[in-house]
Amino acid sequence: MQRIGVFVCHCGSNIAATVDVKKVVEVIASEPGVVHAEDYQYMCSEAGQEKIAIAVREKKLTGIVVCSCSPRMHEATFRKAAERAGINPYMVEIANIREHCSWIHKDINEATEKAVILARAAVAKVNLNTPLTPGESRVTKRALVIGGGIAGIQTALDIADAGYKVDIVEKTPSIGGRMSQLDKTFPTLDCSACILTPKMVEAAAHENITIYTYSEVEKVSGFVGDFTVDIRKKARFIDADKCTGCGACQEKCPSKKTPSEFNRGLGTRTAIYTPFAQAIPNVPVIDTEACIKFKTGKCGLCQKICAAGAVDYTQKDEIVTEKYGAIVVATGFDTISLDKYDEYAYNQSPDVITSLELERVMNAAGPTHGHLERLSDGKAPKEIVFIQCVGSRCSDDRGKPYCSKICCMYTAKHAMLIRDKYPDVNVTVFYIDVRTPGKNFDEFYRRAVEQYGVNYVKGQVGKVIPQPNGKLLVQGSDLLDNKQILKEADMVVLATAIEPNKDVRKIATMLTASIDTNNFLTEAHAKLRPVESPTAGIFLSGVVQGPKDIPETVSQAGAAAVKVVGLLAKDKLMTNPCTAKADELLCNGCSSCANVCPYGAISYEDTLVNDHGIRETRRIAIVNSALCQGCGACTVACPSGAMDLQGFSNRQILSEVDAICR
Amino acid sequence: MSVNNEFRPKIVAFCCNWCSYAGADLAGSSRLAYPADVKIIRVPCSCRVNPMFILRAFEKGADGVIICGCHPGDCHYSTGNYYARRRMTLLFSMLDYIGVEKGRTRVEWVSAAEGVKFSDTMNDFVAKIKGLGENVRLGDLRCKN
Amino acid sequence: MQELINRAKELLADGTVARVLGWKIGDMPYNPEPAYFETVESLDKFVYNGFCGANLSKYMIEASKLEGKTLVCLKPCDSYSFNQLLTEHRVDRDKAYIIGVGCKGKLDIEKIKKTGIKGITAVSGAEMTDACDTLEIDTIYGKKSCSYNDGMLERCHVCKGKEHKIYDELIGESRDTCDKERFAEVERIEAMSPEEKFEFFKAELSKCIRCNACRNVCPACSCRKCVFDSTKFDSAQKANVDSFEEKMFHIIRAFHVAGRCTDCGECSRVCPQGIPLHLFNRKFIKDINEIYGEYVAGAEAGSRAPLVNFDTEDAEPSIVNER
Amino acid sequence: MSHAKNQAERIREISGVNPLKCMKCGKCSATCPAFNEMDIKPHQFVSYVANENIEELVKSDSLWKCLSCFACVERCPRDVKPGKIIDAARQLVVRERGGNYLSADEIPELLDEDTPQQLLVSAYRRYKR
Repeated sequence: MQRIGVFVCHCGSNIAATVDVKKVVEVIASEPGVVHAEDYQYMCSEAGQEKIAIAVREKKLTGIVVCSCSPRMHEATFRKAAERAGINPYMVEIANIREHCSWIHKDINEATEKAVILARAAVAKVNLNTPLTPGESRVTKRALVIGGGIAGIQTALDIADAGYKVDIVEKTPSIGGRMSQLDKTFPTLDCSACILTPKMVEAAAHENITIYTYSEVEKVSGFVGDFTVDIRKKARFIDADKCTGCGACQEKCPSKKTPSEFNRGLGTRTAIYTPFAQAIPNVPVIDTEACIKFKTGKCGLCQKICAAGAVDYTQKDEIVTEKYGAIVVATGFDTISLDKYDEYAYNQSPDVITSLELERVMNAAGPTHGHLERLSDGKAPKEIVFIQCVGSRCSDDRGKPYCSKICCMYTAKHAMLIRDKYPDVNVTVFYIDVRTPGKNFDEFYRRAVEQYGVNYVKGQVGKVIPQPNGKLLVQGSDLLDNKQILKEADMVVLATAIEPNKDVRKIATMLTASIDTNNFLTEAHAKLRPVESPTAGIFLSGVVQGPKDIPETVSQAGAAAVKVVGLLAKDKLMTNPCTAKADELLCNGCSSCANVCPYGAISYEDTLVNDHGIRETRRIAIVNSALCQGCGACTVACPSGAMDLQGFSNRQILSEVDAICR
Repeated sequence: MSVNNEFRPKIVAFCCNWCSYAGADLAGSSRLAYPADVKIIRVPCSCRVNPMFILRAFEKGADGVIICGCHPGDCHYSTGNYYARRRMTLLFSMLDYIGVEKGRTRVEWVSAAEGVKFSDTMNDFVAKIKGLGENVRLGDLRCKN
Repeated sequence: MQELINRAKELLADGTVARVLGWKIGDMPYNPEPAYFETVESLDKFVYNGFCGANLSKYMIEASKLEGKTLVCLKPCDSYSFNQLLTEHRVDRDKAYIIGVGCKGKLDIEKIKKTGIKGITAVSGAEMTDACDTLEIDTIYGKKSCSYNDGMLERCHVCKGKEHKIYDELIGESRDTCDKERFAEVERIEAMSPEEKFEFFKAELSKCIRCNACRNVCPACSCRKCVFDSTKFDSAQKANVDSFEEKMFHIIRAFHVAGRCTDCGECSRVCPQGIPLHLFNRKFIKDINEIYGEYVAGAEAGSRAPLVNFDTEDAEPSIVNER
Repeated sequence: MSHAKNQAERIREISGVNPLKCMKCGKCSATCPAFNEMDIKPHQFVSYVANENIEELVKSDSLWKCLSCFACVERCPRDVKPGKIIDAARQLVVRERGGNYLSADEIPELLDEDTPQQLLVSAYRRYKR
């Protein structure tokens, strides 16, 4: 029989206001196995933890139940306290009488009654707890960053600077990501390329960083500290070691009509191409869909022109397998499809563009060489309308329910830049709210209004109607004047909602990282662990976790790097001891458990067993506790009950059931 | 222990640690009330729930059992809830087959962000169980007449 | 039968097999029992006729541990069970020499008795070579006769087919005996009201004496130690110490074999109380087929049972409410 | 329950609209072809219901000016549907007033198969005053 101490927390008034804690102590004291029960204001405080230590010492406790907040909050705290007091940390159970009780019930009798039952269930479970010891696993001192945008680059640089090896895997032919497509950045208006390019160069030159561009993560196995990852290096058809980046091949390539991904489809590129001039690596790739040589077998101009002999049409995809201790997901975002927003005429008129497309239009290296002009006829616009919240803050299935966060600021930036460069152009912004929390952000927005005379109208646009004269009739509302506005514009710019990169769900599945309904990866704790995934060893950097601007992304990238470095700095990791274990006398060796194990943690060995005097060799399931993550799928698949989960054993859970249904 | 003889059902909720238990925590921190009749047992994953636990609960007098897990595709262990889904489907069908009222068992996918869904689900489940009344059949399916 | 005995003798004599697993003459003309034969002479007691319903595949678990090969006689339906055991690594294919024996449907003495025939001393017309149309029965009250099909086990009326799924050689002919809808009984129960269902099963299950015959005979219930005999689930022993297992035994047993049960019908055949236990197993089979697609346990060795498998597009458990 | 509150509740019920979902973006008014004819503008319908100011809403010209084109319903990003609110308000008036101009027998021959039913029902409410 255990000697159990029960500690009931008031959590100030959070628990005590709705649960009669004294009553809980009184009732629980007579439960079987309970030798000590007390309550205290804040059990998680140092004084509270000291109370546990004293009781362990004086009452020779072997098990502890803390009735407090959610175990997701303080289980680790109390386990550490138990360990310090000299008992196994896994002899602690938490009865969640705050989130699951005091906070949701109003009636004190009802809440107290429930708190007692929850405490009883925890006591019943502790009665069956056994001391568990975490195993140890090694840490591969190398990190993988998936995504080579500003988030990935910054994370990689920070990890590399701390002295650890780090690989960046980028899907496109160059690192740089969305930031490389931007013209200027808010709120300082410095040129995006001018601040990004040095970082790209630094990453490429860093001795600790290896960059795999035009590559994708194909397979991930293993666990924190010891991931094995297959990276598919797609064939570039260029020998990167030989290529000098002279660009002659691109000049000569006769296939010139493919829409440029980098310019958001507004310009074209050749079949052999580098996405932009500052691309890193400065090694082109051949788009086999567009290449005449690949399509017809004729041409081969690029190979002929290449003085370095770098063009190799026979190159094949290559799989690189590498081991990592930690993985950072920095897969970034894209703008949503506007196919469902007919009312804005995006698909009807080339003069209705997204803000990201406007970035390319305003950029000197863009399709219009930086001249603000209508894409339909190349004329300079005189009247521009910006529409905010296109697809953001929508509760229907056309858009996204969240605020994309960056649009208010970049629209202020665009409006300001246009008014600065072309003072004769009128700029109107239709907004619902202008959201500018951030250092110097609201000042920036006010400058757009006060200094640059941008016309902000509170109200949404209902319809954009292309006119026969090439103009765009914008029908919007001005809620403050209670008027409907009809405005003829030359150009309409849509602040299109952003969404996580389409591939992220596939990556999350490979990593077993949780992902929310909007395809943002879930953080381990919304407030306290914002850059970690609940899956150990997986970290989040940038918009993959939620919408954010560049300064926020860079800070988060650094934070993720620190977490990675903290992990890589360890030589060994403690593994979760709540793993499955087969009772060799009960195991049939039927393989049901191995069939359902998502980690391949179960193997079978012919084992000599002594079953009550009968010695025979049997096929027995063996769980690799380093691989087992403790889900318990095997325990239910096992017909004989041989497989059990430590810390959540059949008998423990049944005892909880019994205690609750008593 | 009801004051005015109102039927207070006993309801056991198995919640996976990663999504639904967190969803229940969120319901708590958002103060989204649901009846105290619901008692939550934390399991690592919905796939840890053995049909024996459910039958045991009924046999010990539970009036309803609900299993909550991550949404299919979002399982922390990637595939656990898919197995749970099959197991529970077949078990529930069997319970229906032997004459246990439909509605005493339920599976609901609740993510860590769905505090509202957790609370709504529990309110609805408790109401349904109250409608069904006390569970006599499972406690009574004995070998002896 | 003589052909079978001769072949068995041959294989024993030339050392191909170390023993024969078949049936020997019982104390009554209608109850042959499973037996090992280790010598050529002992095979004189070997019998194979319409009363040899027992599924021998489960015996191969223990036989797989013995020195040398075991000749095992498997009827078509038994071969599914053998395959399933093979899938679960419970039997060793290399330790088995399988003679697939022909089957023209197996008899249920209780059904024959129910036709009003009492005091049976001998039954003829049930040999392998017989046409199996009519049974001639000697009783202490004189000669009687009974249609073969009227005396057949329930499971033979819904036979999975006369094809052996695994064998080394085949002896004897088989006959199609399937003349009923396999899931008709399950559907009949499904159509009942909850009250009727409950009363039906309560009446049936209340007959159970927990003799464990169903468990012992079931080829899928092959656990070294049953959960109901271990302390892992706090379910104690055979004696009704804990009401838990008393109530739930059959449901849990059916769940444990769900997706693995080959519907061999042995559980119902051996139940001394005549509880139609196969109705639980068949319900699971029907659900699996309808919800997850047709699956026949043991049709193919190495196939993945539906409960250790999934599809991301599987139906939600609420489908039960909609059916 | 006060009369105003009761009326607001009935509008919520008939329309199936939760006015609290509105984020006051004004897209409904931006999209409305009858905007200039209206005294109470489409985006205001929602706040009239939220504030339980139904008396004024049902007395407004807008009640009968709305064409029931449902452009606002189609484009509302928050699923608030001002068009359904005003339609519900009309129904409220119709119910309280009682009596119809058209008899049921007259309807079939007036029907055009391509006309959406919702439009018909709305039109009946609109033109029957």
